[in-house]
Amino acid sequence: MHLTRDPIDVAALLSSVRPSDGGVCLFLGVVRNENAGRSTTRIEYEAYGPMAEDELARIARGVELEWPGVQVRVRHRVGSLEVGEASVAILACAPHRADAFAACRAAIDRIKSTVPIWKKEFHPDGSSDWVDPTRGGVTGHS
Amino acid sequence: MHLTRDPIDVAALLSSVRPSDGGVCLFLGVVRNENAGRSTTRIEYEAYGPMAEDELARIARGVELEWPGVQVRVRHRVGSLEVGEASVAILACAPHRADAFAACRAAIDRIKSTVPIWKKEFHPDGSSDWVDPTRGGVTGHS
Amino acid sequence: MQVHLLYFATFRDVSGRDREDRQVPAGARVADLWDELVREMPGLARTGLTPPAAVNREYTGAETRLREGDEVAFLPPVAGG
Amino acid sequence: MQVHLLYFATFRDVSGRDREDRQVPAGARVADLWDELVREMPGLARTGLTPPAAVNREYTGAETRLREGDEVAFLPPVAGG
Repeated sequence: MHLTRDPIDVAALLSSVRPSDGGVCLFLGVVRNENAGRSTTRIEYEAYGPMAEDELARIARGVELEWPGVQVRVRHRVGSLEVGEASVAILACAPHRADAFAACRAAIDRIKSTVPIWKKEFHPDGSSDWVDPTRGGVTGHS
Repeated sequence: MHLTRDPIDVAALLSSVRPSDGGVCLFLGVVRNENAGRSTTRIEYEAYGPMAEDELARIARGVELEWPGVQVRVRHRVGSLEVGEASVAILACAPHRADAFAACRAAIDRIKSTVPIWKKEFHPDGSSDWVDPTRGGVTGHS
Repeated sequence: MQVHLLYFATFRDVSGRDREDRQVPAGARVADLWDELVREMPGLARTGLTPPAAVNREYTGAETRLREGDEVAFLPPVAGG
Repeated sequence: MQVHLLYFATFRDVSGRDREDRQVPAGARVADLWDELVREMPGLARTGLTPPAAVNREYTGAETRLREGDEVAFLPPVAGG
């Protein structure tokens, strides 16, 4: 399972490093305290669960095929996250670091572009917005 | 202090993420079970301690200046490490992921090229070699 | 024939529902279903284009023909990560 | 004048020591000290070039003149990370 309501267990992810790995690249996407100039208090992540699971698995598998020898592990959080909490974690392990970096970067870029997950930012005044990356920020608040 | 004889505490490193950070890239260099076609049982890391400390601090500072807004943390292990143990950890945190990846990658590349640290690989037959990256592998065994 | 529609994020907010079963004419394409939804709920239309759609949990083109029992979701701009 | 020499990794193995105080002529350059070491311990020479050197814990050029009390280290190819 790639989606989780519980905090992402980074130590558990790191335990999947193999004896043949020399380079490990871990990316964490973290809830920031601001976006597009507005303060954020928390973010709610919503997923089309079964499809998001399939897409995350497909992306991990695709990156592993594209960078042979790399192992990719992905976790994405759903539910309400506070500032500082990790919403996504990608672990890419490889014999050498260049592949680990490239695979990790490709995985997060693809996750952001195709996995059916949405986020609603909450502001100090109680208002909230669905984030719309295609509009360079947020959509009308809901 | 950037050098440590004790295992690198990844959780402690991750605790330095700031509320303004949205992207966190952690690189771990890990002792592999082979190098240049020969099996490795363990590696001894030796440092010119005070100079290595200065160089690690200088590299972290330099990367932070080159990528404004990025925070870089570096730890390098010395002593005898088993396969699977992390010899180096770099944490790069930034508001956005592109800077986190770029800064992390630059830091590890620079560390490998200039910090006065050496490593001796031990093989199953008891022999050992100083690793010499300028010779594409190892020097004569010692 | 009947398909099962799912609504997420802004589309759920605009439609006021997260799922529904809906009758569509035999041979209807994904784009036809979208056009029908927009006629009912003009607030769904943001650009005039059919948004990315998934049928049975896979991305599919707007010209794809629907089949009885399909699970269909139109997807607002994704923002994972 | 006297400088304090440090040996690491292969250079320590070849020289059989990890440090020593050594007298050098006034005005001696880093390269002169290296040449003297190689005359005594030919096993140090791997390429004919002076290896990277640090004086007082900073990288320095082979033409740098040594001063009384300097801490000097010639550095085998580094392999950190």
